[in-house]
Amino acid sequence: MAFVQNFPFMSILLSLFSGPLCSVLDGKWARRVNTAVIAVIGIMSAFVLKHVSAGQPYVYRMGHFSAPWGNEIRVGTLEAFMACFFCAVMLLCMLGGIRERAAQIEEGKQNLYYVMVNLLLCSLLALIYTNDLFTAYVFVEINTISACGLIMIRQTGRTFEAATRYMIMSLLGSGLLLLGICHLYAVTGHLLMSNIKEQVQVITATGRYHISLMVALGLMSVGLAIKSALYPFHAWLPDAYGYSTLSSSAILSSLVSKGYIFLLIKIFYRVVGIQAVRESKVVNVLFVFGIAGMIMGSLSAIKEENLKRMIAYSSVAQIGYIYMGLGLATDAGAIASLYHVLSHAATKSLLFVAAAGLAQASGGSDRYGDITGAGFRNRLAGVAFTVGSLSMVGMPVFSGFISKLLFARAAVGHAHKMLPTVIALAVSTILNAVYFMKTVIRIYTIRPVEPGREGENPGSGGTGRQSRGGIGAVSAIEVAEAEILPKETGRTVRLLEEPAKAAALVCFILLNLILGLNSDPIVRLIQGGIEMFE
Amino acid sequence: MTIFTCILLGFLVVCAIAASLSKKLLNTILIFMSYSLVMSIIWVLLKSPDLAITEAAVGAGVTTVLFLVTLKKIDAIIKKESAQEETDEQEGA
Amino acid sequence: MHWEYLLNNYEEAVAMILFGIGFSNLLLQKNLIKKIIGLNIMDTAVYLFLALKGYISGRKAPVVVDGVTRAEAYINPIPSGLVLTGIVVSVSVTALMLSLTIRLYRRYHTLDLDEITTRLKREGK
Amino acid sequence: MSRKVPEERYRKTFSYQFKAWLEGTKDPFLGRVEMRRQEAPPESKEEKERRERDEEALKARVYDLEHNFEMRIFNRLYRVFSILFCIFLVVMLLAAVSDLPAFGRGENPVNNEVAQRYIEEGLEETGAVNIVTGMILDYRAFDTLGESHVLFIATCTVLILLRRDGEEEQREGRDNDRLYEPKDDVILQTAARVLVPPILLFGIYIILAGHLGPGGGFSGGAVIGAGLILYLNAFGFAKTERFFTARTYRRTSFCALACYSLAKSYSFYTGANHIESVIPLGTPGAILSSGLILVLNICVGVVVAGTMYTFYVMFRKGGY
Repeated sequence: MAFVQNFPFMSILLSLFSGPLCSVLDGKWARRVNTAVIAVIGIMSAFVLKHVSAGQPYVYRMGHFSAPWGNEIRVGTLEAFMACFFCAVMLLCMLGGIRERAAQIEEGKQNLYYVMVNLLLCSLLALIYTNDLFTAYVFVEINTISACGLIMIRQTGRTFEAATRYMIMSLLGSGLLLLGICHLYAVTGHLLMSNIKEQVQVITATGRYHISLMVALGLMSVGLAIKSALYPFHAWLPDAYGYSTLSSSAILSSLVSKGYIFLLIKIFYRVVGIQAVRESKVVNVLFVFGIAGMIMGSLSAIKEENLKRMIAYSSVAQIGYIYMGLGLATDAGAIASLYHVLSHAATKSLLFVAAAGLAQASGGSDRYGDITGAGFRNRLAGVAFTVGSLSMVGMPVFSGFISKLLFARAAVGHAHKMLPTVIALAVSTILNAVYFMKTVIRIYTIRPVEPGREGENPGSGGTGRQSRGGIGAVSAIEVAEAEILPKETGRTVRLLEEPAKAAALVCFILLNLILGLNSDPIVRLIQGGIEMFE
Repeated sequence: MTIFTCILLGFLVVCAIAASLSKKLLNTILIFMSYSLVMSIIWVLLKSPDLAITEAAVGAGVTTVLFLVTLKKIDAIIKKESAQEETDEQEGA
Repeated sequence: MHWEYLLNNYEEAVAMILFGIGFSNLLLQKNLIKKIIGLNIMDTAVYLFLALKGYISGRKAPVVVDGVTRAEAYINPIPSGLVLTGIVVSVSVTALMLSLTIRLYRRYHTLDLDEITTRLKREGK
Repeated sequence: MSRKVPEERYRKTFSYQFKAWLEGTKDPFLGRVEMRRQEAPPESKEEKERRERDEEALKARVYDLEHNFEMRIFNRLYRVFSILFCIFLVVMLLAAVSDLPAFGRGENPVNNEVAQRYIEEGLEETGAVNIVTGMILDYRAFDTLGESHVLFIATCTVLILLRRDGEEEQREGRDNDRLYEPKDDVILQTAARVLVPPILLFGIYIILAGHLGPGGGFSGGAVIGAGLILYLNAFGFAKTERFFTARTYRRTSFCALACYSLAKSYSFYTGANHIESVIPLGTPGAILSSGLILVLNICVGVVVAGTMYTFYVMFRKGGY
């Protein structure tokens, strides 16, 4: 066995170990450890990708016992690529939010933030690589709890409320997922994906336990869909993304839900078999809710007044795209969904970081009225936001265009779902254009002089301070805070004021361009990875 | 033994419904504690002593203690005199 | 579909009903503490289901006695192990939810999530 | 022949106190148990008025379903859909259950070669008499590694939420904790003196005998945690903080988890690369047997005991 083949196992264990390590370090060292760990894992994954794309996918057993007896992880090109990509995005998100983290997280709790990030990375890696359903469940729980920690580390009432709603929805989802796994275990007697698939084929051939199998599939898909905020279950999402600290919003929107989606794709291909999935009704449910999410998410985004919340609602729409692709239940649909996972991860985190930059140039407020002309005050953020918007709308050259093209191509020739898909794509593109272009125009408009506005407070930005009185006390303090806040509604942010954020933005833009201009090899890689799933 | 299992299972369902319908939170938590205890007896009947020990220590023990501390924390703060009815409904204890 | 087969599996049916009760509590109760109780009921119902799948009537607990290692002597050990893992997960989640409840109550003096949301909307203005 | 005892000495004897207590003339514990006044901290008049006004206004907004048409419709729809969804879910699950293999049979699909091998070769391959322990700590150790980190991360989130960092906040936490809380309760202290040592011993026994019989790190750790909580309740924070503080917890849990991760990395690495592990399995049934399982059980026990205790302390006071 080549030494490179140990790297996936090492990256999981390294990130797992760095969690407790960060809890005994202080904030500064925890940050260094965290950056180093993400970078090292990214490099290791790149080596694994190189190794696997030259040869065959392989199975790595965790312990002394092989196939049905012990745990296993499985490494193919798609897994290695996803791991590498997630590490890159996570590193950039962490780089982009250094200033916000320092301001919004209490001094003594800085190191706990890095504990959360490390364990989140570990759970994502484990979800990507695992070949065992129960392991997947355990790491789904780690993912949920650490994401909750990321939301509420900025301690304001809104984030607590958002975190509570998030936890309730996620726990409903994990309950359904676990029950689905139990049903599957009851009829197949295995927990390892490859063994379950063999058993499922035997069972389908005999025709027994058909209902249980379908119920298990339904429970697992609905559970994972709830956890990744598919449309009717998205109530927690805008608050959670809109009010948490910058790195958290970027990581949550670009990575957390993607881990669940990747697991769902693995379940479709490696556990139940895409053939059985196609024959079941479950995919139709996902398809319908995906389309509903695309439309409704965009409509809510148009109504939204707050920039970060608007981007969050746009996430609801994008998750809808991904589930629509999965709902097609064809290889082309899955490829389009996976590509959209990549493009959405790159674009949405770019938008969040850029929005923070714009808010920084507008006195810390990200309300619509205050960001007028912010593109002139913080030029790099303005350009980055424009790039992200164009990519989301689906302009050629950028990554969003390719994913929309892939979705349309996947829909063509599909018996019943072609027309709804194409119509939904068209409508949703127009809606996307409405709210993103509205914002882009707004940030490049020179602010008209409004004498009436001078006296108003520029929104309740700044650090949300915790207060312990009754409600009266709360509102009193917030009023006081608004008075203390400087009246400045805009200042020019120089390019190198925050080198880390500028570097992150430039890298994100490059990532977007790479995905947009150089899509063929990536699509081929995804296709190869999906074929390896079989 | 089958009859005993049936009785216990019935008790579980009754406990679950009672816990969700009871007006006072303290009652809910005590009912939930007995639910956990019955569950640990069922696990003995199902020949899983490991689970029985764990459930008795965790479900009936530590979890209930945590629930009770939480109740104390959310009641220790100022009681509302004006809206006593709602308070009674919400807080119990 | 043969509903009469439900009688063979009435234990599992009870577990599923418990799951339904817990699920609806988690979804419908206004009070956060009761939601958490619902969550616990739901989790234990799943564990009950899993443990029932491992039981084989007339066999002993999976602890080797007198060196007998025939598979026919003991029940299936796998579900027990999985449930053990699951219980740990559910106690951690419960503690997390309870501490969230305490923080919310400390700030908003209520356990009703809808009320908190309305209040937040008003504060935001 | 009875000897006459002076009045004062007689009053101090146990029998006199017991008699007095029985007759209800005197409470022997009165004045020895310290208790805070059971009332909420004072609130100035305007504050109270403002709070009440705010709450009334809010209630009117939230619960005024007459005028809040949108909200009423939404609430109703939400309830109806939720109930329908739950009913649908239960019916579907019951259908699935009626389709499942019958309960308690030996030939069901779950009782396949995997379970057979765990039972038949488990003793030889892992050295653990308790097959379940052998399974979760050796065959399927990756799950269990994840599981102990779930506990760890849950503690971290609880710390984020409830730890009070500043001096002022800590004092507030202490004051808040003393409300309604008796100090030096003699009954509780006496009971704790009798109960705590056997509880702790029992917990240690469960951990150490995890591979020989029912039990293991998790249940034993929970029992020890419960014992510590009882001790804390009886004797107060001053006593426990002498041997258990946040620092102790951080260090012990880090050491235990690191030890766990390292041990498992070693066995994963050797297993995957087909290297023979050098750890002897020992004689099944002896206390020092079954390779790493004993060590792992101790690690898990330490983590779980600390975690349970930390949960409790954080809930009560927010720092130690």
